[in-house]
Amino acid sequence: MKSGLIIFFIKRAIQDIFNNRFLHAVTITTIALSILIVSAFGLFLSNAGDIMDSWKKGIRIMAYLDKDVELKQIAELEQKILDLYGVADIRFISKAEALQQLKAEMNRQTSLFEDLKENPLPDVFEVQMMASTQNWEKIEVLAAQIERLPHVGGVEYGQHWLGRVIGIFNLFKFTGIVMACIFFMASVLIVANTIRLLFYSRQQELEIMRLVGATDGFIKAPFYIESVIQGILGGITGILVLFVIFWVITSNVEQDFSAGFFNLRFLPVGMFLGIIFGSMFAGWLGCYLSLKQFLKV
Amino acid sequence: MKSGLIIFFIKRAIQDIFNNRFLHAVTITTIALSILIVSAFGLFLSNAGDIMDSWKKGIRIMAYLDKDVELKQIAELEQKILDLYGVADIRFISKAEALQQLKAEMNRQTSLFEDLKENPLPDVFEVQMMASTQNWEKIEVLAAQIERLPHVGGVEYGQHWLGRVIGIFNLFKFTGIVMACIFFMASVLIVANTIRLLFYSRQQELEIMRLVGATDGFIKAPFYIESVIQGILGGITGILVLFVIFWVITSNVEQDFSAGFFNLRFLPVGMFLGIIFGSMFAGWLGCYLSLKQFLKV
Amino acid sequence: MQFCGQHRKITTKYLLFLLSGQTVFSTFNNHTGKTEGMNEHHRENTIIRMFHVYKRYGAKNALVDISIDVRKNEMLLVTGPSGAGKSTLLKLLYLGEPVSEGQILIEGINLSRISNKRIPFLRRKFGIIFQDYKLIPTKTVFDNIAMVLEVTGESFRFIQKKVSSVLRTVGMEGKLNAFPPSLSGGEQQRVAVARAVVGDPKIILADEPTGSLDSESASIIMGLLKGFHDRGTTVIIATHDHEIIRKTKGRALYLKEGSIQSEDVKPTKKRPITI
Amino acid sequence: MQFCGQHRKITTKYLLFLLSGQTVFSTFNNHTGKTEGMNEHHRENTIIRMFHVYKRYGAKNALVDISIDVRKNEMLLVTGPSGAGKSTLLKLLYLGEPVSEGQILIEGINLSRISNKRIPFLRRKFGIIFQDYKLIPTKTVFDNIAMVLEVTGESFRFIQKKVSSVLRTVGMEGKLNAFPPSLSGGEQQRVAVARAVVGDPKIILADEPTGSLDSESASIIMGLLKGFHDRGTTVIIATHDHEIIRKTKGRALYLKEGSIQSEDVKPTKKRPITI
Ligand SMILES: Nc1ncnc2c1ncn2[C@@H]1O[C@H](COP(=O)(O)OP(=O)(O)OP(=O)(O)O)[C@@H](O)[C@H]1O
Ligand SMILES: Nc1ncnc2c1ncn2[C@@H]1O[C@H](COP(=O)(O)OP(=O)(O)OP(=O)(O)O)[C@@H](O)[C@H]1O
Ligand SMILES: [Mg+2]
Ligand SMILES: [Mg+2]
Repeated sequence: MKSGLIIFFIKRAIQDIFNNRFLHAVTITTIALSILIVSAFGLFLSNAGDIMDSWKKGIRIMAYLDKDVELKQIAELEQKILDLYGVADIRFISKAEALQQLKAEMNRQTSLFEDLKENPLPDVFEVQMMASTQNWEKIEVLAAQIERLPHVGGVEYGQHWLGRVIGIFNLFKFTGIVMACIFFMASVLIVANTIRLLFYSRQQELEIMRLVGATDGFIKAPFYIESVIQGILGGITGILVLFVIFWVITSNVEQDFSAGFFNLRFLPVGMFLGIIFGSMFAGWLGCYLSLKQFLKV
Repeated sequence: MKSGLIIFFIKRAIQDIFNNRFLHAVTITTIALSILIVSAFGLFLSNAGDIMDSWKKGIRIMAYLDKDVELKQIAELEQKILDLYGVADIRFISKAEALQQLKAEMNRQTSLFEDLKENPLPDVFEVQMMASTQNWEKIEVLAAQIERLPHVGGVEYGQHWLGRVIGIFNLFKFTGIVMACIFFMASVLIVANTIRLLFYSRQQELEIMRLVGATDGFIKAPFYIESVIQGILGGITGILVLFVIFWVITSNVEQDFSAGFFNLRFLPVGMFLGIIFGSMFAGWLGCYLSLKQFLKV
Repeated sequence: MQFCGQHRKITTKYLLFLLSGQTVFSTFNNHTGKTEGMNEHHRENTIIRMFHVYKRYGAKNALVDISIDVRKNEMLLVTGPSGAGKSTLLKLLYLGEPVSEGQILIEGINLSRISNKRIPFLRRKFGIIFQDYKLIPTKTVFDNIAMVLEVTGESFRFIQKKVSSVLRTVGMEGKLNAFPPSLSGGEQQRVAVARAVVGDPKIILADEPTGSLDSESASIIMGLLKGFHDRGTTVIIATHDHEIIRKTKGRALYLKEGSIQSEDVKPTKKRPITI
Repeated sequence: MQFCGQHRKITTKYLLFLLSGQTVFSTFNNHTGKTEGMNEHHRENTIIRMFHVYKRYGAKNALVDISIDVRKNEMLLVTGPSGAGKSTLLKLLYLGEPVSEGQILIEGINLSRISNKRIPFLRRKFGIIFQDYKLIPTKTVFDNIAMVLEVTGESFRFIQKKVSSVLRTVGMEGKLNAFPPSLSGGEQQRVAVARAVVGDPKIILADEPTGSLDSESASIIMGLLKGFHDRGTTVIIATHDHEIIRKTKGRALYLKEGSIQSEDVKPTKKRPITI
C-alpha cells in the first residue's frame, strides 16, 4: 500500500511536470544555469588551485652567501636554516654550479662569459618550504629570518608576481564561494517561486481535495517530489553542459598553449556529488519554504 | 482621454506588481543576477581590454644585427624595416647602450661585467608596431619578415606569455558574449514565464473582461507595462549591485596590488545604456512571446 | 464616439452583405413561409436573427437547426431540460463560441464575418447574466461591476454613481467592498445581475437569473428585468423555472436535445404577435 | 483500516470530554427542557449536536444562537431566504469555517477540540454537494469523482467500478471523460451529486442540490438522496425550493438572518418524532 502510494505520487509528479512543462523547463534551466556557473567556477578554482600548488611548491628562497665563507661555516649555516620553522628542504649550489647554470640560460650571449678570469657569482642555498607555508606573508617572514643569519649576503625569493597571483586567486576563491551562495539562494528562490505558482494555480483543486478528506501529506507529497526532481534535473543538466564545454575547450585549446604546462582535470567526484546534492537540497528547501507559507501545519 | 488611460494602466500595473510582489521580486532578482553577471563580465573585459591594449602597445620586436655591420648598412636596414607593413616606429640601440642597460638591470652581479675586454653584445633595432597589428599572428609574420632581412642575426619579440594572455583574453571575450546571450535568453524566458503565470492566475479574470467587451489592447497593456518595468528594475538593480561591488573592490584592493599598474574604470556609458535597454527589451520580448501564445490576434 | 463610428462601418458592411446574401434569405423565407414584403418590414424591427444554426461539440449536437427572429424590445424565454442547449444558444449570440453551421445576425452584423477587433464592440451591446455568474473572485463587488464601464472608458465619477445605484436596485448596497467568495450564492447572483445591467445594454441575456434565489429575491430580479424590458431593452431569459415561465409575459421557446420543440406565444400588453 | 483506528481514538477522546464537559450539557438541557434520562438515550442516537452556535464575519452575524440535534438517519431540510445562513450552517459542520462561539459535536467529536491532523478523517464522514459545485476544471468527470476514493487509498479497480455505477445513477455515464467547463450547469450539478455520494458517507450535506436542474432531473436527484436516506444515511439539505420542501418528508428548519425562525416537523413513514 505504502509503496503503491509512492509510485502513485511519483506518477502524478511526473505527469504534472509534463503538464506544466514550460514552467518547469524555465525552473530547471535556471537551476542548470546557476549550477553551470558555480561549477564552472569550481572547476576553474580546482584547476587553478592545482597549478597554484605546483607553483607554490616551486617557490624557493635563494640565500646568497658572502664571498669568503668556509666549508665548515657552510655546514653550520645549513643546519641553522633547516632548523627554522617552515623549511622543508635545502640544497647547496656552489658558485661553479651557478655559473654553469647561468651560461646555459644565457645561451645567446655566451661570449659574455668567455673571458672571465674569476667566477663572480656567490655560493647559494636553495631553500624549499613546507606545503603548509601557503601564504605570502609566511614566505616573507621566513626569508627575513634567513637573511638575518650570519654569512648570508642576501636573499631572493619567488617572483613578486606570484604574490599577486596568489592574492588574485584567493580573491577568486572568495568570489566563487560568494557566488555559490548567491546562486544557491537564487535556485531556492526559483524553486520556491515555481512551487508557489503551482500552488496558486492549483489552489482551488487543493482546497477541494482537502474538503473531500485528503490529508496534508497526500497534498504535499507531489510538490516535494516535483521540486526534488527539478533540483536533480537542473543540477545534472548544468554539470553536463559544463562537461561538454570543458571537453570542447580541453580538446581544442589545451595542446595550443598549455600542453604539458597545465594538466586540466574535470571536477573531483566529491565536488560533483556535492553539487548534485546541493541542487537537490535547493529543490527541497524551495518547496519547504513555499509550502510552509501556505499550510500552517 | 488617451493619456488618462495610460495612467490608469500604469497604476494597475504597479498595483499588480505589488499584489504579486513575491513573483515579481523573484523575476527582478533573476534579471538582476543575469545583468550582474553579464555586466561584471563586461566590466572585466572592458578593463582587461584597456590593459591588453597598453600591453600590446608595449610589444616590440628586437632585431639583433650581425656583428660586423657598417653604419651605412644600418641606415639602409632601418629604411627597409620602416617600409614593412605594420611597423609604426623604429629605434636603434647601439651595443654600447645595450651593455649599459644590461649592467643597470643586473645590478646584483655587476662584478660579472667588470673584467670584460670587449662588448659582447650586438647592435639592435627596437621595432614598434602599429596599433592595428592587434593579434599575435600578425606580430609573428612581421617578426619573420624582419628576420629574413640582410644583416639581421635574429629577432626576439614580446614575452611568449603575452601571446597566451591574448589568446585567453579572446577566449574570455567569446565566453562573455556567449554568456550575455545565454543570460539574455534566460531573462526573456523568466519574464515570459512570469507573464505566463500571471496570465494563468488571471485567465478567468481576463476571460470575463473579454466577455464584458474589453479590447485586446485593454487587456494586454498592463502586462507589457509590468514586464518592461520588471526589465528596467532588474537591469538597474544588477548594475547598482555591480557598482557597489566594483566600488568596494577598487577602493580596497587597487592600492594593494595594482596601484599605478591598472587604472580601473566602471562601465562605459554606452555599455551601461545598452544593458538597461537590453533588460527592458528582454522584458518586452518575454511578454510578447508569452502573450502571443495566448491571444491569437 | 469610437463605438458609433464602428457601428456605422458595420452597418455599411451589412448592407453589402444583404446585396450578396439573397440565398440565405430565400431559405429563411421558405422556412417561415412568409411573403417577401412582410420580411422587409420585419428586418427593420429585428435585432437578432438566427438562420439554421447548428452547434456541435465533437459528435455531440448541442443545437440543431435553430432558426428564430427576435424583435427589438421582445421578451424571449428559452426553456427546456438540463443539457437541452439553452446556455449554448446564448453563448452563440455573444460569440462565446462560434457556430458550427448557419448564420447569426445581430443588429444586421453577421457574426461569422465579424473581425476579431470588433468583437469587443459587439459584446458591449449585451448585458449577460452567466449561469455560473463569472464574478472575479479577487476583485470587490464594486470593481466587478465597474469593469463593464471601465472598458468603455467612462469617468470615475460616473462609474461610482452608476454602480452604487445599480447595487441598490438588486439589494446589495451593503456589500460594495465584499469579495465574491464571501457572498452567499444568491448574493453572488444578484451581483451578476447588477453587472449585466449596469452598462444599459441593448440586449440582456439572462441564463438562469434566479436559480439560487428564494422566491422573494427572485421576483425582485424578475421585476428589474421587466423594468428594462419596459424601457425598450430586448431580454432573453434561459430558465427551467416553471414559476418564471408562467408569470412572465412573452414568447417561450422550448428546447429539447438542441432542437426547438415548441414555440408558445403568450399575449403581451401592447404589441400584436408578428411571428 | 487506518480510519477505524482513528475513529476509536476519537471516541475515547470524546468519552474523556463528556466526563469533563458537564457544564455544556447542562446548558443544553436547560435549553431543550428535557430530562437527563431522555437526553442520555438521545445522545446515542444523535449524530450532530450544535449548542448555541454563533458565526460572525466581522460585524455581520451569519448565524445566531443555533442549537439543534440531528439524529442518525434523519432527513433535515434547512430553508430560508438568500443570505439567511443556510450554506454557513453546513460549512461549520465540515469545518469549512470555525465557529465563532458555541460547540458542535459530530459523532461525539467536539469540532473545536479536534486536531488539524484529524480534520481529513472527520471530513470523510461527509458527502458534500456544494452550492457552487466545486468541481476541478482541469480534471475529467471521472477523476473528479475518483478523488474521493483515492484519498482513502482504495484500489484502482474498485474506484473504477464504483465511479461508473454512481455516474449511471445520476444519468451522466456518457460524460465520463468530459471536463467540467464543457458541461451544462445541470450536468455539473449532477457530477457534484455523484462525487458527494460515491464514498458512501455517513452524512450527506446537500446545498441547493437541484438549483440548476429542471424538475425531471431534480426529482431523480431527490430520489437518489432519499434512497441513501432509506439505507441509513443522515441527509441535510439546504434549499429555497418550495417544491422540494413540500415533497420531502422530514424536519424543516426555517432560517432568517441567521436565526432559527421555525421548526416544522412533517411525519415520516417509520419513526416517531423525538424533538
Ligand atoms: N464546450 C463544450 N464541449 C462539449 N460539450 C459541451 C460544451 N458545452 C456544452 N456542451 C454540451 O452541450 C449540451 C448543451 O449544453 P448547455 O449548457 O447549452 O445546456 P443547458 O440547456 O444550458 O442545460 P442546463 O439547464 O443544465 O444549464 C450539454 O450536453 C453539454 O454537455
Ligand atoms: N466568508 C465570508 N465573509 C463575510 N461574509 C460572509 C462570508 N460567508 C458568508 N458571508 C455572509 O453570511 C451571510 C450568510 O451566507 P450564506 O452563504 O450562509 O447564505 P445562504 O443562506 O446560503 O444564502 P443563499 O441561499 O443565497 O445561498 C451572507 O450575508 C453572506 O454575505
Ligand atoms: Mg445552462
Ligand atoms: Mg448558500
